[in-house]
Amino acid sequence: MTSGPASKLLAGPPLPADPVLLDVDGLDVRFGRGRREVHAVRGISLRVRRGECLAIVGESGSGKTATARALVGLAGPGARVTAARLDLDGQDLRRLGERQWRRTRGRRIGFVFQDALVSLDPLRRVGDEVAEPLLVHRRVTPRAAPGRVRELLAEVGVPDPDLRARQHPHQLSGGLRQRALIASAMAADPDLLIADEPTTALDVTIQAQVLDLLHAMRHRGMALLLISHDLAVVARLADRIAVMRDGEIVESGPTAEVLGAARHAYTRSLIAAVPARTPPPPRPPATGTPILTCAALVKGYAAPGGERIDAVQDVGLALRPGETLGVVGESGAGKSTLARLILGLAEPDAGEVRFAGRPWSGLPEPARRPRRRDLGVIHQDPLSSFDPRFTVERVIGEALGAIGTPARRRRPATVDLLEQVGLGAEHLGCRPLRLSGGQRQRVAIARALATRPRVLLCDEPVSALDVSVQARVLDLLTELRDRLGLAMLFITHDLAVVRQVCDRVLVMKDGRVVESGPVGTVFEAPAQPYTKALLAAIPRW
Amino acid sequence: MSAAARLGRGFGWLLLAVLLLAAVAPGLFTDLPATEPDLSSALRPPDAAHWFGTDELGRDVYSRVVHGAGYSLLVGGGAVLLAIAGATVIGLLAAFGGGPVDRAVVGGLDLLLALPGLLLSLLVITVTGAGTVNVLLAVALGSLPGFARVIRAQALVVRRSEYVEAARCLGVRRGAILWRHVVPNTLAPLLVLGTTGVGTCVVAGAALSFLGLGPQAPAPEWGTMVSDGRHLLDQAWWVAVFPGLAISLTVILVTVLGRDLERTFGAPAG
Amino acid sequence: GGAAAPSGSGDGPPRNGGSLVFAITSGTSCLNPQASPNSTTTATIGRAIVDSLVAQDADGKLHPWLARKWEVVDGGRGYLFSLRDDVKFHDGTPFDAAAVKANFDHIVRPETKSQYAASLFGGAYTGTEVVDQHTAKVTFSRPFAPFLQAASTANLGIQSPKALAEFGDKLCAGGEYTVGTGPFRAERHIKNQSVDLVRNPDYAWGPDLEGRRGPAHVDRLTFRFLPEETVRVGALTSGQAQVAVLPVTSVGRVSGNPDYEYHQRRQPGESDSLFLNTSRAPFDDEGVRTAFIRAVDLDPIIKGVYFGVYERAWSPLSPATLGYDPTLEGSWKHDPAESDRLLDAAGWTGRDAAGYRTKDGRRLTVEWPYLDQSAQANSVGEAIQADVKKVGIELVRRSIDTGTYWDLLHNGRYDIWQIGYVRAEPDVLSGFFLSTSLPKAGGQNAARVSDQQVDAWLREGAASTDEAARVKAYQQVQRWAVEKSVVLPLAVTATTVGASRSVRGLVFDADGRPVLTGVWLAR
Amino acid sequence: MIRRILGKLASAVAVLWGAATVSFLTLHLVPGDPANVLLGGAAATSTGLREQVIAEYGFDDPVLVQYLRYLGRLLTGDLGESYQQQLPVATVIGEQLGPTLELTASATVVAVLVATLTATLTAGRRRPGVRGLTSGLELFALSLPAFWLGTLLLAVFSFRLGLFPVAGDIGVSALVLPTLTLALPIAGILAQTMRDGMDAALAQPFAVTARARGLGELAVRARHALRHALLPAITLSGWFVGNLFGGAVMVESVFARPGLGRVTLDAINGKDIPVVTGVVLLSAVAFVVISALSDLLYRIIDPRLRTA
Ligand SMILES: Nc1ncnc2c1ncn2[C@@H]1O[C@H](COP(=O)(O)OP(=O)(O)OP(=O)(O)O)[C@@H](O)[C@H]1O
Ligand SMILES: Nc1ncnc2c1ncn2[C@@H]1O[C@H](COP(=O)(O)OP(=O)(O)OP(=O)(O)O)[C@@H](O)[C@H]1O
Ligand SMILES: [Mg+2]
Ligand SMILES: [Mg+2]
Repeated sequence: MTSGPASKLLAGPPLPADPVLLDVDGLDVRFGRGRREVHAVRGISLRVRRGECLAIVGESGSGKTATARALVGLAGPGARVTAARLDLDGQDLRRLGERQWRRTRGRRIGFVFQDALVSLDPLRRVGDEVAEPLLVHRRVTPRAAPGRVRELLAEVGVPDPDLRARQHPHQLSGGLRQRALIASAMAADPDLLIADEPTTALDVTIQAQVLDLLHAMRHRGMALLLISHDLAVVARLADRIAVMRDGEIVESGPTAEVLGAARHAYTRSLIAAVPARTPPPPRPPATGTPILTCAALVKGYAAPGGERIDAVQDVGLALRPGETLGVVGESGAGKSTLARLILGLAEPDAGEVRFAGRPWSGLPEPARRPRRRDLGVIHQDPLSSFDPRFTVERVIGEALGAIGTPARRRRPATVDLLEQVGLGAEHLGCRPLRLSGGQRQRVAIARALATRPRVLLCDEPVSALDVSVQARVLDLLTELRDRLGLAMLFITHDLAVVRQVCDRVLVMKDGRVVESGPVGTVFEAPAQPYTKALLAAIPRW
Repeated sequence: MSAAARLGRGFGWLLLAVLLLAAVAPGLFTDLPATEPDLSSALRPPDAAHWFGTDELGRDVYSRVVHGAGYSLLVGGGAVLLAIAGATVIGLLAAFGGGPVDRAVVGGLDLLLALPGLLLSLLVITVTGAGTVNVLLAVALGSLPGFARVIRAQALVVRRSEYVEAARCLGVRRGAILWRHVVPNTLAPLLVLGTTGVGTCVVAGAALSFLGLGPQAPAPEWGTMVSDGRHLLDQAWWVAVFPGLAISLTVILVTVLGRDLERTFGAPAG
Repeated sequence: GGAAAPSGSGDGPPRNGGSLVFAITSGTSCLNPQASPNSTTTATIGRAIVDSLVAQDADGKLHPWLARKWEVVDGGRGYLFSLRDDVKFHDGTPFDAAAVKANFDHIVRPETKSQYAASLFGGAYTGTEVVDQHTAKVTFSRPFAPFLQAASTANLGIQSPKALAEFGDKLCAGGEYTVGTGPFRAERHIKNQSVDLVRNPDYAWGPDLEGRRGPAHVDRLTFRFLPEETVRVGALTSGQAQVAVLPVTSVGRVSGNPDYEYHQRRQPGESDSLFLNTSRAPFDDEGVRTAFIRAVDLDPIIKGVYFGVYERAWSPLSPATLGYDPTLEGSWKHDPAESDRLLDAAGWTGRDAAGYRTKDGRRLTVEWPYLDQSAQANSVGEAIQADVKKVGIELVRRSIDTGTYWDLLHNGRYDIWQIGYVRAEPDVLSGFFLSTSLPKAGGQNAARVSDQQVDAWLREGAASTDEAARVKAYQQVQRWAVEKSVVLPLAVTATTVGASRSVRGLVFDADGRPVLTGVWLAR
Repeated sequence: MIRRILGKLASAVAVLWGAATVSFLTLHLVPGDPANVLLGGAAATSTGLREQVIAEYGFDDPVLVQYLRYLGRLLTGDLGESYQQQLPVATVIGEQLGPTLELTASATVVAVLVATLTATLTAGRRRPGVRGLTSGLELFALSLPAFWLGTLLLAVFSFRLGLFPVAGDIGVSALVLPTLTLALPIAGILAQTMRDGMDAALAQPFAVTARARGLGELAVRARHALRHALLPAITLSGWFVGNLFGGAVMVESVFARPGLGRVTLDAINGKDIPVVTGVVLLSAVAFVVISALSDLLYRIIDPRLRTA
């Protein structure tokens, strides 16, 4: 395993001589009591030196956030935290009273929470939020606060800090919000910065910027505890990596060592899940008449201000049997709107969708209904695409019913479908809420296949999933495609995913197609600066 | 939930069951008549024979409170059921009738919401006259617009939900979608809304009775009993206090248990 | 009851000054005595502001007031009043014969929409003649003896003709729009809250009766409307009011308390009674009516519900009225066995599942609609309902609204109607029993009796100027009404007033209503 | 912006027009002859009076004509004349508006204060004692019908202890008990709503973030959570107005206070339809105004709702 050039550039110099700043031993976090007890963190040990960056990685629910919150004494109501040792710079955090904790938080440990988009009080100005630690810890006088806030915002690379400080969080993009949060966490100059999933909510391009920013922070001598479920993300930053699973640290060590020679099987599965490291060999281009064509589609929405947003502008595409077409673009590019137009859930303002050689858009719903069985769809968020009261059996049974399968034949057909996606009859009686994310997505796929469609439209089918689960679902999809000869339209914001499954790709920005072509061509020789930026932002090592 | 809370909850349900039982079969709790005057024993304070004392006509207040449960729960429960039934039809009509129908219904609801519930109820009584059934109708109309709005909003949410879209994409027919997905998912939150609504409606009904618009005498309706008994508060506090407590107890019970239901069944998609 | 000596007199000379708050039941919708219904509130407030031609003392005797003297002329068809010449209205207008004419003409004019005062003319008013500046002659189409008593009421009190003309339709608002010659001048009326009066220092023409001569002693008199009984009593006991109309529930507390003085006066007129509708089944059958009445055990009901404050009534006419027939007292007994016998005899022999009597498959049901009532009136109703149920009569009580009230009353769609009527004049009986006094014609003949003999008695009573003859005529009517079971007299209502010890000189008029001219406040 | 305001105005006018129509319909559904209502017992004392009244009020015209005439009068601001008092409805209502406004305003202030205090002090606290006690009290408060609470307060504080005057609208002390009667049940619900809102806000990442900055608990509540708790409370404004009105009817009746509640009851009991209509219209206006205000307040508190 080789380290990519980016990680060489970014990884800080190891400073073994630095004293230990954070020393944790036997940290245990439990929630609830009795039968409902959740043992979230099980006796883990951590050590962070001054100026060092330690990354904790692990899948969702492995206890990363619980660990981080325990470190600032905010594990939450109902949490019971114990530790054999919990020292910050020689001071025993376990013994702190509420007042001393207050002096520690913000001042000695800065904290950037998961959920950057909602971690700023939406009702207060950004400047006030950033200034809060300054004022609480009396770092500056109230008069001097605005000036300091501006400096801080400028430091984290917020353009036009004066304006931004006066705005409210909702007026800032996700990246700016995350920067403001980091500025706020750093405001009182803490020794340790804990960043819990600082990039999950962000577009790839912005994600790269934030990681760069955190890297720059480290050069000010601040220690960094970085938490993520994405190995590729932390690979660029961390000196050392600790891999968590089910509340325990299964493996830890210097970054290169863990990535290069993972000892634990779980670590290896995480590494394997990182997509696009080895693009599959290109498949022969599909021929034949397109089954789905869109011509010069336009769709606008009335925005609150009274103006119109052109969500989709002049988009054309053609999809042939057996082909997979990727549609990429950052949030708001118009991908979902395009999907809705194709599905006939919205009517285009101009342009036309043709399906199986016949008109599709502009028809009355009853005319489309009998043909819908040929167009399957997998939604971004499988859970909300299931009636919360339906069992798996009813969910799939409804689809079977829609193509006229008689009631008595539905159950065997359902089991059949479940088996195709790697589930079994034991899942029939489950309600979707009780299934894991991967299982839900499989049920969604099974439902889409129930009508034996010729075209499968996938709107962000994996973005809600964990990396490891994501990889399994993608494998399943490509396998099905190859087996059933489906044409797939694959919508995502994740270029790495596209690289793995698509034949051709369409890059969208602000409702327009900016670039399109075979995957290989677009990835190796992007013509547009926007595509280049997207590609550069793909985390890899 | 702690053991104490579980115990309290069990006790609450038990009390409600007792109350319901009293409403349908008051005879199980008392064999004293509720309406038969016995002037020789007027205004007796509470004692072993008359647990809640007697009123100015010598009627046993305990027996009257027990017999009154039926009226209050009939008005409270009946009004809620009626309001929810009406609100469901109206709410679904608005959510599925499309633009003009929706606008008309929403406009109508806005209008009704603009009139305080009591005023609406009073208007109904103005037209229909006093009486148990009319109070029920009045209270139901008073709470209908609120319910209808919730139902319409919920129906809209459900209608726009991804699972309804998913069903459409599968080619499921409109009627089937409405019946299979929309109606059940719209009505689910009503369980909670309904229970807490019973409390409000009991109070509203009692208020109308207090204003002299309730069931006809000598029906032992709690609001009327408080209303009549309050003049005697000096001499015979028990005549008004016990029915007053009965109202409070009922309202507290249904409210608490409604919230309990909310915790148990509310927001299943959460 | 009856007329007692004015309380609190005799301890030193009256002191002038101070203000008095009188907590009274309710503000009626119309405060103009000439237009409002027969109401204690209007009469009490009106009495303080307007004077009448004659004054009736607590014994029912008539005395000069704004009229120095009077003469019955034209065989009872005319009344010649010689008026005082020294009287001025509060607005400065002098009082004269033209004012009398203006008032009486105003009252009977349809636009005035008079709900009570106009009826005091018995429908026989033909006009008022200004004989000279200080002599007025009021004429009637028939001999009309009740007029003099009517002329003593505040409802026929004389208001400033200038105000009548000027304020027109505002008169109902009361307050400064009511301009009289009385001991107090109205200052303002805050609807649902209070009426403020101030002393009329020029008042020198009060009737020569104890506590009514004037001028008034207190500077300011405020009537507070407190319909809520407990609140009204609370106002008295907490010192926010010096005088309060007491609910029967509180009489015991106040009368036994040395800090207060309790006054009680039986109200004259028509006792609180139930009239049985003789014009439709089942009460068209005298036997059923009698059975109904005998089934009611009234003594404990009245005593219990009214806490012994109101007496049980035996006659439709109150004992406080001239012509009351005391022989009716104890004339019948509670006798359910007799009721059963009478009902069997009337053919109501079946019984249905609920235990009520039936005839030809129809249940013996009587309807008693009522307008919103006091808690006590309700209790009486419920007790009667329970009593008659014992003999198998279903009594349905139904609370109704004003619109329905008049509809039912006018069209006779009821079996029982409850009325009480305060007026110190036996001719009230004409309103109740004259065949022409049907509700639709503006009368109170709710029993809907039509009997030539009764009509004759009543006409005689109204026409005769001989008191003994009148008494005899009216007693015959009372006896007839009780014997024929057209009425079930319930209670003799009373004015019940509590006053703080410092209030002196409170007297009551013939109607049992408080007169506040002579009231003063001791230190 | 202008379009928004125009839209609001249009819907306000629609609500008022609807309210007017509802009242007019009520007038025509009411059983009994309006002339009887108007004349009381004097309906037939003198022939001609009835006919005169019918002609005067146009009761004999076709319903549509009456409706249009009624709307026409409304447009000129004429609410008609009270049947009972024969005064302009505007006067009747105007005279009584003051005491009701005074009562509802003070009750609003008290309810909001009490609710804010209890919500701020008890939100997020796990200690069962304090929280159980306050939510128990809240429950009790909201379970008390206004007439019953008022009667009890009167009996205890006025009759027994003599701390407050029993009645009237004179002075501040006379306002205490009615205000409490009206405010407490409202405060009960408001406190619960606010506490739920506050609980929700305190569980939000931004609240945890604020704590992680070293903010004390009270500061987190006051600076961050309180505003969030206000939002659901404002949503209750429509309910609030309705409750204030309904409560005022009861309170004014129990405490024998003058005010619109009494006027309404009298008018409804006496079938004084013009006054009822006036009250209906007034409450519709109040609702429209209050919802406009709460809309505004919403925007002030929540910047996300302001157009960029
Ligand atoms: N307040 C709580 N009460 C009960 N269980 C909790 C609570 N908070 C977390 N948990 C449980 O503790 C476990 C660890 O949660 P944690 O949030 O630390 O996971 P994570 O690794 O941060 O996951 P993610 O990547 O999704 O953020 C999970 O099983 C979670 O369900
Ligand atoms: N129903 C709607 N009403 C108004 N605007 C809409 C609507 N749906 C989408 N938009 C707007 O259209 C634009 C494109 O939205 P769309 O959902 O298609 O983006 P996307 O590429 O799917 O983004 P994401 O990756 O976040 O899902 C956005 O600016 C969005 O705000
Ligand atoms: Mg986490
Ligand atoms: Mg999308």
